[in-house]
Formats: sequence, C-alpha cells, structure tokens
Amino acid sequence: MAIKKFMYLNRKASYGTVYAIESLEVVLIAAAFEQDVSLAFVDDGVYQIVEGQNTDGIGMKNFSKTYHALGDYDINKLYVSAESLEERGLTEADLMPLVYEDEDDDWAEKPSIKVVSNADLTKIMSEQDVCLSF
Amino acid sequence: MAIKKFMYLNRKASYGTVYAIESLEVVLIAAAFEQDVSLAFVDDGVYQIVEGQNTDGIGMKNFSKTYHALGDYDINKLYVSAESLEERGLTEADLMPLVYEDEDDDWAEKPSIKVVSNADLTKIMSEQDVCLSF
Amino acid sequence: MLHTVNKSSFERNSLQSCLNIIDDTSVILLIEDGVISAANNANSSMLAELATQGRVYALQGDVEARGISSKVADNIKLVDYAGFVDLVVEHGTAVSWV
Amino acid sequence: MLHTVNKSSFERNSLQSCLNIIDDTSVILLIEDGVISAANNANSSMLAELATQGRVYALQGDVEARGISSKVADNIKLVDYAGFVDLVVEHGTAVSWV
Amino acid sequence: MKISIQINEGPYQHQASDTAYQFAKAAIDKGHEIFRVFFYHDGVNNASRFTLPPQDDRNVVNQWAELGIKNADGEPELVVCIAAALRRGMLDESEASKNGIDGNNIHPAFRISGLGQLIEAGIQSDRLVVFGD
Amino acid sequence: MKISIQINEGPYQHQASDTAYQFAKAAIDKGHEIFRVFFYHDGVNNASRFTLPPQDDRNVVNQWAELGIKNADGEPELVVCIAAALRRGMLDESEASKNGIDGNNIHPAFRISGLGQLIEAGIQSDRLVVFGD
Repeated sequence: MAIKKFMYLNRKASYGTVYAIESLEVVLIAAAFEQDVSLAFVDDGVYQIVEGQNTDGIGMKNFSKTYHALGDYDINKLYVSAESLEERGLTEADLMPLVYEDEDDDWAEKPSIKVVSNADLTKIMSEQDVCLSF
Repeated sequence: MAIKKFMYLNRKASYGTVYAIESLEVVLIAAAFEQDVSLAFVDDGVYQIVEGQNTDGIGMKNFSKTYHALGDYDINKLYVSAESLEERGLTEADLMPLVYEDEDDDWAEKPSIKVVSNADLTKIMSEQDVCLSF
Repeated sequence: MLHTVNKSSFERNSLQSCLNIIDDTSVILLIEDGVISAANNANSSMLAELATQGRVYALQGDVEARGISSKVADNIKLVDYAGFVDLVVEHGTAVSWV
Repeated sequence: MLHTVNKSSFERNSLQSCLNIIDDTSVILLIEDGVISAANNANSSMLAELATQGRVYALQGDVEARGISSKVADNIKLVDYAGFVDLVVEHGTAVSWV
Repeated sequence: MKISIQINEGPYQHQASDTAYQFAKAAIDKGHEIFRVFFYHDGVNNASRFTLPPQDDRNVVNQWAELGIKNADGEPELVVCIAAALRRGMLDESEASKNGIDGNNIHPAFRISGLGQLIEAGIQSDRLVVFGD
Repeated sequence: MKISIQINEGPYQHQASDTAYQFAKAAIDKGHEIFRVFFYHDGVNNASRFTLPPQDDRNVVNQWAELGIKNADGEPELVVCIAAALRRGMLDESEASKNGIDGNNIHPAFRISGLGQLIEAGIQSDRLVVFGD
C-alpha cells in the first residue's frame, strides 16, 4: 500500500473541548498503519503539550502523559507554531520534553517537538496528502 | 407571582448553529409567563434579524419569519448593538421591519427594534434579573 | 490545496489562522457562518487581496441563508455544492479550519 | 453582576464582547478555556485594568489543568467551585458569554 | 439560596456539563438548593442511560444522577427539553411508545418536559447560571 | 474520484452534518464515489434511529440513510467511531448486549467500527474532507 503523508491539525486547548484527546486517540491508531504522520500544534492547540497539566481540580482525566507515548510509536514530527507560542507568552521550555529514539542513529534520544515558523508550516502543510482537523 | 426582567442574549448567526432558532423557541414560550422580556442582538447575533434570508440552497428551515410573530406576543423590546451592526457594515435598513401594536396608544404600529449603543446596552443589561445565553 | 473556513471572522480566529499558513497557490472556500467574512465589510485586507487574485470562493446557499447576497465583495466567487465538489477535486488536499 | 467567559480570547470574541458591555461594578470570572486569557500575555489592556481593580477571577482547577498556573497575572484572583458559587450568590444576575 | 442551571452542550464534547456539575455539587455542599437543572440544545444528550465511557474516565450522566436533584414531591429536577430531545433522539418510554419507537434512552434520574420549565426556573430561583460552548 | 468525509459534530446543533450531506449528495450526483463517511466526536449522534424532528424540519439521520452509501459487499459505509459512540450513548445491538444495556439506537444504515476505518479512508480515498464546528 502506498504511504501517504497525514497531517493532524490541532488548534484547540485540551479539556475545554474533547478534540485534543480524541485527536490523540486517532494518532495512536494511525501509528499502526505505517503512514507518514505529522502533527501540527497551532493557535490554542499549543496548550495541548504544555508541561505540568494537573486536572485534579476539574474531575476530568489528565491525558497529557499520553503524548510521551507518541515517540514509542515512531510519531516524532510534532510541529509547533513559533508565532502561536510567542503570541501566548510561551516558549519551548514551557512544553513537555517529548522525545523519540532514532533507530538510524544508534537509538539516540532526540526531541520530537520542532518549533517552526508559520512560513515553514506553510511548506510542510503543502506537502500533505491528507489533513485531519479536530 | 412577581414579574422579573428576563434578557435573552443572542450573539450567534442563524443556521451555522442551532442557538438562534432554539432561543426563539424559548422566547415564544416565555411570552405566556407574562414576565418583562428583552432580547439583545450583539456580535454576529445581529444576522438573526437581517431581512431577506433564503434557505432554499442549504436544505434547512427558514425560521426568520417567526421573528415577526414576537410583536403579537407583546415581545417588543429587541435591542440591537449599534457597534455590532456598524462593524459588519449593516444598518437598521438591513434588518427586518419588526413591529408591534401599542395597546396604550390606540394600537398604533410601532417598531420593536431599538438600535442602541453598547453604553445603553450596558445599562439595560444591568437592570436584568435573569439572563439566558444561547 | 483547498482551505475551508466555516466560522465568521468576527467570532473566531480560524480565518486568520488559515491566512497565516495558506501558500501562494491554494484557494479558500467560505462555508456556513464563514460566509459572513465574505461581506464587504469583512475586516481582512489579506482576504481582499486573495479575492483580487480570484482565490476566494463562498457557498451561495450559505450566503443567501444569511441574507447577505448584496453585501458580498464582487471578486469573491459564489459556488453551489456541486462547485464545492469541483473545488475539492481540482485543488488536491482539503484542509478544514474547524 | 457576574460575567462568566469560558473561551480563550485568542480563539473567540466573547471576552471582548463582555468587556464592551460590562458595567462599573460587575466582576468577571474566567472558566474552562477562558482561563487562557488570565495568562500574563493575554492581550487585553481592559482586562488588565479590571484585574487591577480586583474584579477579575479565574477558576483554579481550569488554570491548573492547562498547566499555566505560573503564567497567571498576579492580580487575578483564583477561586475553586465553592468560590464560583459565592460569586454567583454575591453578585446578583449571572451573565454567560457563551 | 435557590439556584438553577441551564446546560446547552452534551457530555464529553464540551466541558460545559462537567463545570456545571462541579458548580452544582459545590452549591449543594454549601447548603444552597439546586432548584432545577434544565438541559437544552445538545445538553439533552447528558440524560442518556446508554452512556458507556471508558473505565478510567468519569461518567457524566451518572454524576448528575447521583446528585439526586429532586423536588419536594420526589420528582427529578434534572429536566430535559422535550423539543430539543426528540430532535436529537433522546426519548423516554412515553415519547417512544407515542411515536412507535421500540426503545428509549432517558436515564430515570431525568425527566422530559417543556421549555416552560426553564422560564419557571428563572422565575422561581434567586439565580440562573448558564453553561455552554 | 473516491472521496471520504469526516464529521465531527452531531445533527441540528451545528450545520456540519447538513453541509456534509449536501456535499456528499452533490458528489454522488456528479458521478464521484463516496468511499466512506466517518462520524467522530459528537458526529456519532447523527446515527440515532430515535431521532424525531418536527414535521416541518429535515430529518438529518434519514437523509444520510437514504443516500445509501455502501461498499461492494453491501455493508454500510456510514461508519460511527465505536469509542466516541459508547462514551455518548450510541449503541448497536451487539454493543448493547455485550454491556448489558436493554436497548440500542444505531440506525441500520450505519455501522459501528474502530478509528482505523478513518485512517483507512484517508489512505484509500483520493480526498478526505472534514466537517466540524
């Protein structure tokens, strides 16, 4: 089967709506299909991967730890909009340290998150075959 | 039973979401309770009462005519934000000519729509006992 | 690519987000409450620029439902659902700014 | 009055709409994704002004869930759900900017 | 104080019902009375007794049911708007049999009624708080 | 061309399902194949056979059913995400009996399946179009 480039476009914060968690569920399933998977975090979507989420006070499940599992499924292209971060007073240091082990480089641990400009994101998006929005 | 001041706050356009029509359904029921009813049309809510809506092309019910019935139910305080209209390039002439018959003035036909400034709306809202948002 | 935007730019940031990332060859189709941004007074100079280039479409049924046919900028092209299908076919990957 | 805002000001216009109409004595409570607007960088000088006057609250559980506790402006007061109830009781009519 | 609640969104998709539940629980804990919770728009979907969330997640429907919000006659005051409910496929036994549908899905802790119940809640309560999208 | 559709919102509350239906109908009329419609998030609520809209309004569920989108084996290709469906109280006979629930509400023109069906639709189709809020 031909390999397609899939982009998962995440533009909403977690918890306020269900899209973040249900998007993550799709991505985990997608891993089994061995397609080329990219995730984009744009606008309030960047809050999905902010470090230190604690849902004890709102009675909802904290699924943020699950993003750490993405690396184990060879999903390691997490593009974060630099402009979206900056507009929100966030930096890469505020995000979870998501990593993967690079099998082509003696399983060295490498960061999965790539902070990119909107111009870069434009280019990345224009190469996609399928874009799933949530 | 004491009479309370009810405000129905409408901020969304019709058809894209259900809130406009289901808000109108509440208002029509509310008429039977003989409370003091005001409707506020703010932000994209002003599109709910634009003249000339035609839903033939989208397969949805055109309920805009129902706003004309409000006058018959003694619901005649429809406050429209002047700033919201202006920002959208709309004027009062773009709105449906909604009217009521004033029983205190020999059943003279009078306009139900009052275009008001946000400052006026602030004052009107501060007098309300109950605000239903849709 | 075909970018669809279904919310008013007065209410949400989705049109702006689309404009931030759209490339030089893609087109935009405004649908549902997104057609509100097709009205003359819609507040984006960048959308106006794309419209000048013939790259902005709006769903006619949605425009008519909202009673704003006379307000739509001249260079925004109106399409019906069949036209929507054609845009999807012609422009490759579809991106929804939901 | 108590005004509740439940969406991020980056995503929607509801906080701005609330600020356009709020009177001189009412308070604002940010809940759900609305707490995003409580972060330092939130882009409204008017909200900052109201916070200086002690008239802006945010739901602590929602702030913590989004991992932005350290970003919240100092003069925005955090409350739990019991505090939310107290605000409803104390401030009369509740207006939701949904 | 008598407080009523209007909920415009269904469970899980939006936080509205979760926040409303936490608010209602806190109000009851503080000794206030929840006069009525009115489920309108997609909010009617909060009343489904078919809901089966994953083991590690909260059950929004059961949370509401367990609050046991009732009036003096023991009738539930978790009220589902009938027009919004029928449109969305939320039926109690009576509506199902009236319309010839072989099933129903309203949880017994909720009851279906008309929009007048929302207006009445506004009139009878000291406060009405709306939760939505 | 093979086109698939993802729908994120339920009927009536949002226009998403209406627009998607009009789009699907137009695509079929133009001779394209709708490979699959995948109902995710609140989109699963489009599959309720309990839906009873007012006489003067469209029936969103029946509209989808009447499009008769099926595969070569005659199986429905209106696919409802199982995880999203269970969470929201949308059950077919098999899920209902497996979980001890005395009723089910999925319309027979739809079928419940896993998220893999969405990915597969993306792989197998020339285009995938998302409709949401």
